[in-house]
Amino acid sequence: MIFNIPYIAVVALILIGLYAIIFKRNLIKIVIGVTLIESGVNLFLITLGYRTGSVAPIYTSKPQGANIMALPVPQALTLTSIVIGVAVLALMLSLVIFIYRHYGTLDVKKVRRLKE
Amino acid sequence: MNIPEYTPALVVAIPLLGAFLTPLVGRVNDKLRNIFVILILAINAMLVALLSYDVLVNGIQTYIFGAKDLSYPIVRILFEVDAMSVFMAIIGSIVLLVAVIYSWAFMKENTGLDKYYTLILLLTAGMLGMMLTGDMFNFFVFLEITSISSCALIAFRTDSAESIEAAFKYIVVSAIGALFVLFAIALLYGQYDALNIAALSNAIQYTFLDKIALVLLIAALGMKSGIAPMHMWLPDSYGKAPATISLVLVSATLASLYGALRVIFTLYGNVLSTISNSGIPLNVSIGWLIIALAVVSIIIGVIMALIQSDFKRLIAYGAVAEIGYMFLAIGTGIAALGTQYGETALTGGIFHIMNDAMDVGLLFLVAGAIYYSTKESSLNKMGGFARNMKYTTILFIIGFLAVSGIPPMNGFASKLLIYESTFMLNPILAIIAILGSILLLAIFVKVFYSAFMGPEIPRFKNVKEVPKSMLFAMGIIACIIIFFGLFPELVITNIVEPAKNALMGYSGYVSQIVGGGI
Amino acid sequence: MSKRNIVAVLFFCLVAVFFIFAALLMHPFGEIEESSMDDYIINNAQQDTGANNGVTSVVFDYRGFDTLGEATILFTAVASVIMIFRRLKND
Amino acid sequence: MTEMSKIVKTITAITFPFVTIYGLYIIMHGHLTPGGGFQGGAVVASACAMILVAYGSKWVLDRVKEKNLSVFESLGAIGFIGIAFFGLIFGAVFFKNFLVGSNFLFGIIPASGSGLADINTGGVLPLMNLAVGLKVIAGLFAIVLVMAYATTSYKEGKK
Repeated sequence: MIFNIPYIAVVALILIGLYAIIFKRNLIKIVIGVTLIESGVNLFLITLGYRTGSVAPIYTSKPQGANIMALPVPQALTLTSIVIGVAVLALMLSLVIFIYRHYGTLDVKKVRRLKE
Repeated sequence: MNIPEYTPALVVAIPLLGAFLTPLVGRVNDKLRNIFVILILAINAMLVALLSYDVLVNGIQTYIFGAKDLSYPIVRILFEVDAMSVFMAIIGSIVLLVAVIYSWAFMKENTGLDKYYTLILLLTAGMLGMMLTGDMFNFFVFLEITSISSCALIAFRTDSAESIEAAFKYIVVSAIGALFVLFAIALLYGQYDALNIAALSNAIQYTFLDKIALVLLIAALGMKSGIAPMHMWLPDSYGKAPATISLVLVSATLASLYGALRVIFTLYGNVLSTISNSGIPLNVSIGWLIIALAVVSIIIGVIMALIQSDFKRLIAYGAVAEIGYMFLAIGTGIAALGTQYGETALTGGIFHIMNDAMDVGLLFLVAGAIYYSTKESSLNKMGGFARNMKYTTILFIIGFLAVSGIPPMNGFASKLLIYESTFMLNPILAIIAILGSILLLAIFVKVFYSAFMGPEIPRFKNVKEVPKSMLFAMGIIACIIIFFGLFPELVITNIVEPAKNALMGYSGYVSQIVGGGI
Repeated sequence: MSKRNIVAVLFFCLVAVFFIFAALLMHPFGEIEESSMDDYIINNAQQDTGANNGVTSVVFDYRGFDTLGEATILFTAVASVIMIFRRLKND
Repeated sequence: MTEMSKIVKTITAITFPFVTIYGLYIIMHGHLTPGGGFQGGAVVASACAMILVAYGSKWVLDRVKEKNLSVFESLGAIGFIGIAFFGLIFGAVFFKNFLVGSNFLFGIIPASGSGLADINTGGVLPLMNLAVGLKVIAGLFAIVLVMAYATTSYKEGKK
């Protein structure tokens, strides 16, 4: 059925995020790049926990048929990793706000040149 | 005496509880909060001492969260404390205690001290959690706590633009590094459906995915511990942060170094000596890779330190060179895994972790003392401090002798072991190491003359000595340095040797959990 | 293409190769190779923790210490954002 | 942030209670239906951010002080680690789920099979969900509120 499309999405997200961090000059784009890598790794962690034809691990929704449940542990790890993403994002954005207040520009090249 | 078996949990839970309480205590009054924080860290240091006595006497201690006995397959998180993690925890707790005592007077006139002490306690909990945990994902969570709180502490002086920029660079690098660690954990989890270090080490069969996970882990943890090609963030963040934060950052970086050691020796322990298809065993290739990076970071650290004009950036580059020495010793230890000099290299490397934390820490505190009394941090504007800052000068002499490995100080004991063992592996490495030490000595002598001797500068005529509490904090570290320097045998036999054996003997670590240990 | 740019492109391709190989070699989507730990949780989560939601029993009971670390991370983020913005409060 | 038009403000006033109740529902039923402390807290925090956006930061900053938000957050965090320490005191192991099967507050063990666990069976889980939910609400709203400082003061002067 949908053979390995989630893994392709994971690799695409991570590479786009990495491209944004390395080659983009605007600070906000770098922050967006980190968030993209974050969501790529989260997607990878979630796709590891799926069994074909499985149901969410909630016992009330388990119909009488002997079908199997998706793995609960990757979902718990992804919950933690999402909240870590929120924390890192909040910190980075507040630093970007302060860099803009000090230097008046968001361009990485200018920020480094203004420093000297 | 019987030590309660929940000590490992308390070592991490007490600083966490303290961190959550500090904002409330801080609303009462400031002095009470400072006493509260120092009390928490003193209790923590005592707990770590109890734990280390317990581990050194009766071997590995494990503690499972949420259940009395271990259920198979391992579902719960557990702490596994062996001699190596206790060795690192000792360093962490001493350095943090000294940093808080020092920052009582050093930080008096800054605002936002409530959050400053909360973040220091959170960083302690994160760092100690990284050192004691036996679960890979738990290691990632504590790695993230350490990097977020140290990034916020770097950006403490929000009025200086450089420290904000250094904090941004630090958080971007640590966020990417932590995500690589998480990706590697996901790779291992996807294959073996286990998150416990001992269970994973037992299950790893060195497939191609495990090689990718190993490379990602070493790259990310090496980046976090400031090894050569990825050390750009280190001089900025050490240089621009307040002095106590640089000291705290040194021990936070060493926690990532411990993580790299734990990954290489325990997680990939039984696969380390497999012969890969290209005929070179895994440990030789990893060992030589680490040695190459270490030599590059020694050279970069020493050369960049020569041309620095800012005092703290110079010490930061010195710290990069010192991290190069540690990785040099560890790389030799890995490359020569079975031989006798491989073990002496590892002993020297582990001992050097302790010594470096103390020496570089003392130098940062001296730089902080100078900044405290003269508000000056660039070397060309300094001069003639020896006249009226006598104690700081003596402490600076102790510090830089120790960093460059001169006999009476502790740096010499560990660097001698490193020279001796790297010489057996390949003489050129030992020559580079010795040259690096000599250059470091030359740099710091130059700093000593430009900052402390030199003509009287009218601007600094009425410079007065730093307050007693700061001198007391620096005194503690100086005494440790001299004590380790005069009695290295005593320290090596009953702290460093067990740590090295614990690291090398990964089978004991694994069988404690998987082989029906409890 | 300045020198710095070439180095950046090389680093990008090197890391890209790692992630592509990882995605290719991982077990195909849906066919789990090893699931002993999760089966143990699925089978007796309701008995051990009395919760219907398997994920919540993992988050708060089996791996509760992770969630304590999680709450600490959120606490650190809030404390650091408030510390960074402390200077603007009295404006 | 300047405040929005009258229409947006009234709509926000109408929807705010519903969103908050929905968030609290997710927090309290964390162990029964998908959800829990973090997700429910995020829903309620988004409702508070909606108020901040609609009514403008000036109006909100006069009513809500950032100090007592961080007190709430510390209380939530202390509640969470307190429950873990209670586990140590009652169940002799840190993080023990000591309320399960104790027929005390949340302690009844559900009969096996699907659908029989109810609000009263989660053991420590509902209490932890509550503590984490309180913490996430106060924390995320504090972050959004503090960032609102940057917008108001930035207009007056550069520094």
